Amino acid sequence: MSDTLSSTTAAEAPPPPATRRIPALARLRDLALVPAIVTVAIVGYIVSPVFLRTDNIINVLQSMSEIAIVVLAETLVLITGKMDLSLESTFGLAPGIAAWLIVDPAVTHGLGLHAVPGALAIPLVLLTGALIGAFNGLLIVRFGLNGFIVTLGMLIVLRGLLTGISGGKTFFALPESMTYLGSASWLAVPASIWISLILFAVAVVVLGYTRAGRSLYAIGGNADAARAAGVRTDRVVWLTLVVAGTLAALAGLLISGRLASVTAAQGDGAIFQVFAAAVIGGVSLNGGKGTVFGAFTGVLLLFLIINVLTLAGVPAQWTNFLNGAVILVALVVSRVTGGKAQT
Amino acid sequence: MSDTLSSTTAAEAPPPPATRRIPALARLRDLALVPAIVTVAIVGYIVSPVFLRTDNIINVLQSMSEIAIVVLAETLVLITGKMDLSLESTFGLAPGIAAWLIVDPAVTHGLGLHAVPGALAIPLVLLTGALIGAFNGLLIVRFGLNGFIVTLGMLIVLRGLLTGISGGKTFFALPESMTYLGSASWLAVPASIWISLILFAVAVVVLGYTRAGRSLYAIGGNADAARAAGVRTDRVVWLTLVVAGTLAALAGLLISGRLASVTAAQGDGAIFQVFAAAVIGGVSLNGGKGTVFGAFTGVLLLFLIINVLTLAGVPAQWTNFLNGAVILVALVVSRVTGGKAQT
Amino acid sequence: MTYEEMAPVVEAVDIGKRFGSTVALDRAGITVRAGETHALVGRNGAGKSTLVDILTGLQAPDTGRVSFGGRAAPPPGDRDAWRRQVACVYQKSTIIGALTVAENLFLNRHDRGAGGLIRWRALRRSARELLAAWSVDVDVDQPASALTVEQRQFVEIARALSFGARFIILDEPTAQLDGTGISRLFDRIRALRAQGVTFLFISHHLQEIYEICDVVTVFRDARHIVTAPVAELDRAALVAAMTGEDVSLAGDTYRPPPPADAAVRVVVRDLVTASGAGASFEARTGEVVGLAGGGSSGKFEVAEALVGLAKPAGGKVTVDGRTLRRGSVPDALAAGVGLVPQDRHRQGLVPLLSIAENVTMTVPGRIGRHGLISPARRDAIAHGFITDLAIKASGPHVPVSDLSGGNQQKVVMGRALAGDPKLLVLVTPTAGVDVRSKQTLLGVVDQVRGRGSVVLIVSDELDDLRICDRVLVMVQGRIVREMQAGWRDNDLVAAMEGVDLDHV
Amino acid sequence: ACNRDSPAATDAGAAAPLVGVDYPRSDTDFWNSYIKYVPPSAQAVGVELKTTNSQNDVAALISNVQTFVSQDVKGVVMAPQDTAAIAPTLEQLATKKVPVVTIDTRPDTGSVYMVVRADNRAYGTKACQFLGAKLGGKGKVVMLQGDLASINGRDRTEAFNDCMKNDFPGIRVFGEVTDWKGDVAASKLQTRLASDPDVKGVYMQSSFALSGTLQVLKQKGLQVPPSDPKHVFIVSNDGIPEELKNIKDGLIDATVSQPADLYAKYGLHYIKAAIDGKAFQPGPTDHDSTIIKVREGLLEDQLSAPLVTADGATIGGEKTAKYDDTSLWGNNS
Ligand SMILES: Nc1ncnc2c1ncn2[C@@H]1O[C@H](COP(=O)(O)OP(=O)(O)OP(=O)(O)O)[C@@H](O)[C@H]1O
Ligand SMILES: Nc1ncnc2c1ncn2[C@@H]1O[C@H](COP(=O)(O)OP(=O)(O)OP(=O)(O)O)[C@@H](O)[C@H]1O
Ligand SMILES: [Mg+2]
Ligand SMILES: [Mg+2]
Repeated sequence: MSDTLSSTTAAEAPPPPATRRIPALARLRDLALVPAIVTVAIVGYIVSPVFLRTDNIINVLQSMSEIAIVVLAETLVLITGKMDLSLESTFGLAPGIAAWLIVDPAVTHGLGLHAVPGALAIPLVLLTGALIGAFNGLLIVRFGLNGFIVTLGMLIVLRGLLTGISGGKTFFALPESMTYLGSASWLAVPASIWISLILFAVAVVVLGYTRAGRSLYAIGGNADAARAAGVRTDRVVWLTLVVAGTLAALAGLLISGRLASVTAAQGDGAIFQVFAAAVIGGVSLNGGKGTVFGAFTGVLLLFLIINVLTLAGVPAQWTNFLNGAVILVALVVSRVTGGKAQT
Repeated sequence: MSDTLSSTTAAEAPPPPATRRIPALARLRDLALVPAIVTVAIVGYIVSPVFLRTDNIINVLQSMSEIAIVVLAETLVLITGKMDLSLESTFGLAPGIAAWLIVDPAVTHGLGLHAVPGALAIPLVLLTGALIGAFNGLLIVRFGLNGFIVTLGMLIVLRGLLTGISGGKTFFALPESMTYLGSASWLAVPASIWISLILFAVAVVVLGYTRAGRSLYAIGGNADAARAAGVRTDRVVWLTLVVAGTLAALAGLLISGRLASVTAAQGDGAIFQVFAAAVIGGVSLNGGKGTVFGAFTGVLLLFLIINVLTLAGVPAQWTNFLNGAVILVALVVSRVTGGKAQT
Repeated sequence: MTYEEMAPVVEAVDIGKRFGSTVALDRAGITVRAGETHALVGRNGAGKSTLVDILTGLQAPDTGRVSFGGRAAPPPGDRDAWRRQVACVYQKSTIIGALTVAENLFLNRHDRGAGGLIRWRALRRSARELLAAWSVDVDVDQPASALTVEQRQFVEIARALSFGARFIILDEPTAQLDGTGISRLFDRIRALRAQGVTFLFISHHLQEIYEICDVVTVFRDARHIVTAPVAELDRAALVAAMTGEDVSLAGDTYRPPPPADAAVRVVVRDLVTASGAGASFEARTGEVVGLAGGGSSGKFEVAEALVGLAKPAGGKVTVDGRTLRRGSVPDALAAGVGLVPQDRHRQGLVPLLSIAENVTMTVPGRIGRHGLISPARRDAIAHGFITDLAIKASGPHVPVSDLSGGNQQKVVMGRALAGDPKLLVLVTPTAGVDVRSKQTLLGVVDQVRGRGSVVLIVSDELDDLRICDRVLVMVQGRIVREMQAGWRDNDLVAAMEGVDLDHV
Repeated sequence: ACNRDSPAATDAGAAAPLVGVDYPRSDTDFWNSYIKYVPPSAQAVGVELKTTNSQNDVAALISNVQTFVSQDVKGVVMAPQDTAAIAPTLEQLATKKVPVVTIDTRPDTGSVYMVVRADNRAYGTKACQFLGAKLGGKGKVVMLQGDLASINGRDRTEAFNDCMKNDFPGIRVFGEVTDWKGDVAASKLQTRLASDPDVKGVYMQSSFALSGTLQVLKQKGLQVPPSDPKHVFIVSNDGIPEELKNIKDGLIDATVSQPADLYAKYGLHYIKAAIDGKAFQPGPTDHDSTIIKVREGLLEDQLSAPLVTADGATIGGEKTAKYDDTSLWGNNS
């Protein structure tokens, strides 16, 4: 058969000019939700001219800012091909632990330990989030447990822990250090909006333009291949879980600051919305696909819809139905604009 | 060195006698939760001797029977590699629709339409479930939308629909046809226990020993290969979703019968428990892996744990925490007994 | 400098590795010296790929040690250190479909600029240059999932060879390449060898070993059997070392063509694929027809359209007078068509299911009645195939994912045969199959033809095509020539490339 | 403005002030009754209505209030289920000079124009007095609690436990958390009846557990008239029509009627008064209730929430209402 090898003389067909079609499409995919967002904005304006007023827009951005950060965290985890359901509990527990350790039972009818100075609040919140992420990582990466079910268990345990330490009550009289970020305004815009936008911007750069960021995609796309290419997959996944936990804790801190309290139910049920936003924004649950910017448009779309429904004064019993219906329609729209079957 | 070559005359090592080791192992995997169940039973007996009394066992079996049927439905869907979150809403909506059409507003202070005779209740419930499944199938199979997010949207829409038609109120005064199955006893054992056990038995046979059942595994394991082998994958997935919807509707009928009412929140949040049971029971979220029997042990374990915690009179604020902690421990135990990393 | 004096680039000693009850390597070893091109051969499941995984640090051996240039191998976690020692093209694809071709080429070694940020423009340019050097003509910005099997293989090869590594392992790099591709690869290997790069080369094509390798190591049943310069080991001796028996390799398999008055069983009339390729031909009882052609000749598309895997744009296929429904695999199966698809990992196997389930997947009717399955009958059928096709497995219950590459291929073959097909379509049936098993598989083709069925072999592998009664040669979507058995290799190769030697 | 949910908007004219009402949730019988009563009450007092629904989520409530502010409402009526987290919002509304009336709950900090609520602690105490009296001060009772994170539920739990400890120390209480879910309540009750078959009383903190409880008793053969020693005394809470019907049929023994209609009526009454610049003082009102001053800047109108029984007897020194009393909202819906 060696003759096969020697007789290959025919020239290859010349390569077609390297077209730019695909990346353009890929970028378009990021923008898949823009038509839907514009539609909602127009409908919103028709429903009520208030919709496009600056204070309403700021209201929408502020009310989505904390969840948006959780969506960002979940997006990172999803890109590596894992899931973290426990983020919704971290969102409540991390500020809850800090409040528990800090607040003075004399002021709050017996809640809290007053064991730690208020100045440590922020590091405490972030550390709690990071530790939860690290523990998830331990069970998932080291023990090889299934991520969905580990984090589902953790969701219940952490929520139960918050109920346990608070006795189901609400922590209030939080120190200034815990409320500042969630309630301050910088340049007439709430700090939480700035923080969420900055975090998204940083994530866009990290995921698009650093090796570490790209390795998340590689792991999510094909973990074996990533390992073969020299990515320390275990370490990266673990680190991603820690970062996600920390981000969720920060988001929890912001909302606690905004509400000047930590309820035992903080974040309860939020994970549904988080997944909906990420997936509508084009992030794949199978890993390796999706962008931070897309996820952002996903949250934005959901919150705009909620805002329009609120402005429209939809009858109370039908809000949920409409909310869900609009999500489905948004999905179908993004399917049509995106063009590809979703995975 | 050529002697090496000539001396290699020994025929191929005869293939080792076809051992039954692997299937035995596979069966063992099915039994992975049995040690955990036995442990819980022993702990339960120590906590309260009531635990092993017949009426308590029947109590546990009855309270798990409806959710178990939903777990069965979800297991079928998971094996094909899809997900159906909307089952929890079907669980509430299907009997809700029937109640809405049937009950007499004169008796219930304005709720209901009284448009359909009570005798049609059961077909109506099942038909509603089947239609919901078919609609999910339409969006997932025909339109190629992502199953997780479609059914998440449907979860919200269907729950909203139930709130809408009921105005958030509870349907009482259900016809006998709706309450019979959920409240009757056959041979001194509640009918719902019989029904769930029979459904599981049927599913064991169908999934293990029929062409249709095995095709679910083939699709979940590798849809392309299944298609190339002549399996009508789209049709099978669609049918599975319809069957799952119907089963969830039946489960909803049973619980409505047991509680003699349909609340607007029926099934709310149950999907977490359903997933936990299925995955603890060894069903893979990636499709193609897991058995119906395993899923059954998963539900059983969860409900035994809840029962023990109730009997132990755990302080209210710590129940959830313990519940989650025990799930995590069960996971780790089943990982150790199962031996393989979970996926 | 004699052979023994050259420093070993890599030395693996006493390596043992088990997977559950399977012994993949049993005190096996290998020594590769600087500058040589070292062949590693052995039958399917002999443990070659497992050794590759161990030599590249993807798996840790249970026993034994690996050293590079006399120093102990890096710890398992230190991937960068491993990658400095050795580059590799694995047997299993390591392409990430969701990422662009460019990024796949430079995965985890992206070109970085200020602030450690990736310079995509520069990266894309390097990617284009790299692929241009291999004459692979693809848009580097498209996702790698859009590539053909062969293009994907080239991306892997180009990547491994672009590290600047001094030691490169190639695990069956040629299994997915056509003739021109192989020669391009070999030219490159020769050039690198001239620069002193060392290769470990695995292939089931023995002539390739003789063509470019200096030294050959043979593994059999997880053990090291022999290492010798290729010149000292002729083909028969090599095969004997691999199989452990003295077999005479297939002699002349030429048999007379079926009588001209044999009944026509398969008619393909004006079949046009979605991509525009077309074919028309007929085949008679007991006839083996080859469908040959180069990389983009359209032969695979025609095969897929024929069996219903892809919906044809036009034309019709008739088997024993029954016209197949377009684009319907179930209908094709019902009409008695069996298929070995090109991409066996994607379309051939359900890895989590057992051999028995995979083999019987297309024939539910044969293993039970009324939709009920009889496990005993299923296992019996699977047992038959395990024996007939010499599948190396401990029984019908072994999940296909635990089999070696070649054995998985045999399972796919078993699946195609399970329905006693009237028309058997085999796409590159022997890719990745060892010499001995190749004979077994082609022997099976003989049996099938003996029963009067038609066999269509879609391949550019001359060994596969040699057993055909005639070969239809496709070029650019058209059948351009028909060659009766007895063709000369050069003629067929020339025909596949659209060159007619007789008329030049 | 475009509002489809306000019948008041059509005929109240442009002069009517705009009021925002946030509904706390729409998936319980009680709150849905409230939702139903709001528009007619708005029409009655002459305000134009904007409504939102915060689905039991305080973050949504805050966002909804922002929306009200954007729409220039003159007053806000809300029922914050989380009494601590609402403080920053109240502050914000105060700086914008928008008066607030809260329904059902009292904010932990901050000031509002008026709190309209029934005393949830009183619910628990009334239920305890009823069961204590009927059981003769000894035996076992099961309390089907809601969700620990619910303030109203916790008030009922604590009051019930305190009252039992102080007044009926011979009664043992099993508290079961049910997350406000009927099936959870039913199976916990069933478990408790298996371990302690001599349970003689059930206090369910909301009507969510009503029919499940009845089914469990029916299955256990415990659905017998009060005269039978096997009878299990049941006290429910809310006062929905089904409960009144069940009292009539002898299936349950008592319920606390939460005044859904009065919540709506006086919520809007007080917000209109606030917009009109009126001021109230502590003391008895014209509608059979008392306004108390809880702390500086916080007045509370404690509407009466009668215990409803089959016979209207006096329990623990307090009069109860008979199930067919036409003043009960459950008999008028
Ligand atoms: N992950 C695994 N789990 C279980 N068994 C395995 C695994 N990987 C390999 N094996 C087994 O180890 C043996 C050696 O496999 P290996 O892939 O090394 O063979 P090979 O020589 O590369 O064969 P081929 O030529 O077919 O590629 C085979 O019997 C195979 O079934
Ligand atoms: N993973 C990726 N693969 C390919 N392109 C990417 C990736 N991530 C980001 N990019 C694209 O790279 C671009 C930034 O790099 P660069 O400045 O080279 O872009 P460009 O000017 O569009 O490139 P060119 O014009 O050379 O094609 C962005 O437009 C971004 O969309
Ligand atoms: Mg191999
Ligand atoms: Mg191979």
